[in-house]
Amino acid sequence: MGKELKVQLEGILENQGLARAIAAAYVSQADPTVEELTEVKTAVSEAFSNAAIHGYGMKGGTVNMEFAFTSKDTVMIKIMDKGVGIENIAMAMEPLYTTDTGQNRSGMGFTVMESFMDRIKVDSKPGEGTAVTMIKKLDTYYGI
Amino acid sequence: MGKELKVQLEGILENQGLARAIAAAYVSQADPTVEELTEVKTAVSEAFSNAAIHGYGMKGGTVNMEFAFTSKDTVMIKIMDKGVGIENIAMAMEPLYTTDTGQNRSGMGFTVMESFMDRIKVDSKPGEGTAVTMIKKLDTYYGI
Amino acid sequence: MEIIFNVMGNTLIAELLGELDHHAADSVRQRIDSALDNYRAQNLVFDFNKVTFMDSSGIGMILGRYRKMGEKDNNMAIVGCSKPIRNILNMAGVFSIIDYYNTAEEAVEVFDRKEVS
Amino acid sequence: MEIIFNVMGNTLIAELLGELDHHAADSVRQRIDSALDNYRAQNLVFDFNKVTFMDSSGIGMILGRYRKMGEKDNNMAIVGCSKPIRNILNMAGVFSIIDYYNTAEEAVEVFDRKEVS
Ligand SMILES: Nc1ncnc2c1ncn2[C@@H]1O[C@H](COP(=O)(O)OP(=O)(O)O)[C@@H](O)[C@H]1O
Ligand SMILES: Nc1ncnc2c1ncn2[C@@H]1O[C@H](COP(=O)(O)OP(=O)(O)O)[C@@H](O)[C@H]1O
Repeated sequence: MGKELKVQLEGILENQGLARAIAAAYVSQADPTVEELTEVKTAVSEAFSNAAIHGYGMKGGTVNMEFAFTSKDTVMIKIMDKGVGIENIAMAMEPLYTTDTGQNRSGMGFTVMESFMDRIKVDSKPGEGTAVTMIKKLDTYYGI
Repeated sequence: MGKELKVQLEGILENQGLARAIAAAYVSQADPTVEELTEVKTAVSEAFSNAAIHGYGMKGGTVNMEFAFTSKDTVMIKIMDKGVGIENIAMAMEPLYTTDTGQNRSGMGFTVMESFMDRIKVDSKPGEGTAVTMIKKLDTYYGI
Repeated sequence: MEIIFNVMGNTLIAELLGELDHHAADSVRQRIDSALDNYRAQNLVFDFNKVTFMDSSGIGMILGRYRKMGEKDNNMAIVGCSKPIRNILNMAGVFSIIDYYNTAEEAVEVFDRKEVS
Repeated sequence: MEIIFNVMGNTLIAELLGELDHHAADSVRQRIDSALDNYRAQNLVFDFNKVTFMDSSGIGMILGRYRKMGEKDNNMAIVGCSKPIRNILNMAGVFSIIDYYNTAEEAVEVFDRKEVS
């Protein structure tokens, strides 16, 4: 498990680009295609911004990210906050569903994560926080 | 302190490139010159490989890295291991000094860190581990 | 994210440069809205040719402008998306309400023809 | 890290590509040593033009080859370093014992002249 990486950073939108860049650096080790790299960055971007916006209500708080390869070409990414949590996970994951009262959020964050990664699992408890675990198999050269 | 970043990864040489890439992602936020970025990457590369090679004797162990901006354009990087530690820090930091008995190490790791960063501080205790703290002021556009 | 505004007749072309994420989206929204007001533009074209990254924040940004403009009799178009960006916009059905063109010129031509007819 | 070997007369040119760090250095050392043996080369040129990163592992790698070759009556040269890489080699005094040239051809020419004289 030498390739495991644990990251802790403040859950504010200013850190969204950094979260993506770290994910890109990690996944690059497996020689992904440009498209796969973009997909991973996008999924991480969604999960991280959800933690900052919904989990911590834009007031900040610690976000933990964990990266691991479960096999040579399969990456697992876990993004965790200790924010407000989600009442109804199944509903939250529905396309277009958002609790945002403004007109800024599309309700498509989870849908993007689901479509760009192979598997996604959401663990959450109201008042305790949320953990999003995503898995993606990469089409590395070795895999051909 | 929203820009703080904490990273934990296994202290093995396979992770040297990842440690560098994370440092680059972090420091890039301050718009450094290409040369400054290379200097930071090189210093991190030296400190991380020292932890893996000397600290953990190539047998692995956790390396913690902490990144922070102490001001808009000044970055602080701390790299810590819980390995064998250093008996005589002043001697270890001398150019050309190495405890490597083979012919592979140049004894120039600390010298490179010192010359590429503005300040470096080494805390170490035999049997407890080593922490290298490095500070560098970046010549960002805003700084002109 | 940088925005370069360009006016062709009644049309405001917003050329976006860089990464469009939830962090950038707020300011992008504001700058586009005030440009729309300033130029009293009737039509709006988003040029995505130089967008290097976009997450779902782009959907909200585009649909928000659509709602705002749609109240009047206006036109909107999107041009120059990379494949992953087109994927995201597709997921939300954006292209079923806003047309996609290859270039801003093409979009402006279609708008002009509409007005004549 | 990739290495492309090239032989010009008595000289082995090792063109290094990519990142040279402590992780890569072991295998680089081995590959160069076995190429030196295979080609029975008398002279060695390190071409750093395509090295995108190097830390102090490069010093040990170069000086190790120097010690190995120096036992016989051989020549060594380094060509095409970027500024940060030159800085690191300078810190260790590498250029006071190994000459630097702009191109591999230039180095080979100098070696050839030495042999004639
Ligand atoms: N980390 C989180 N903490 C609390 N609530 C969350 C979190 N992530 C998502 N949610 C909830 O799930 C809903 C749907 O999320 P998502 O599909 O990403 O759409 P959006 O972020 O655009 O609202 C959010 O509106 C929010 O209520
Ligand atoms: N993290 C560490 N843990 C234990 N010893 C260390 C550590 N870093 C450096 N040292 C000691 O300091 C010496 C000098 O280090 P350095 O200047 O980097 O040269 P080199 O790594 O080439 O030996 C090493 O040979 C080692 O004995």
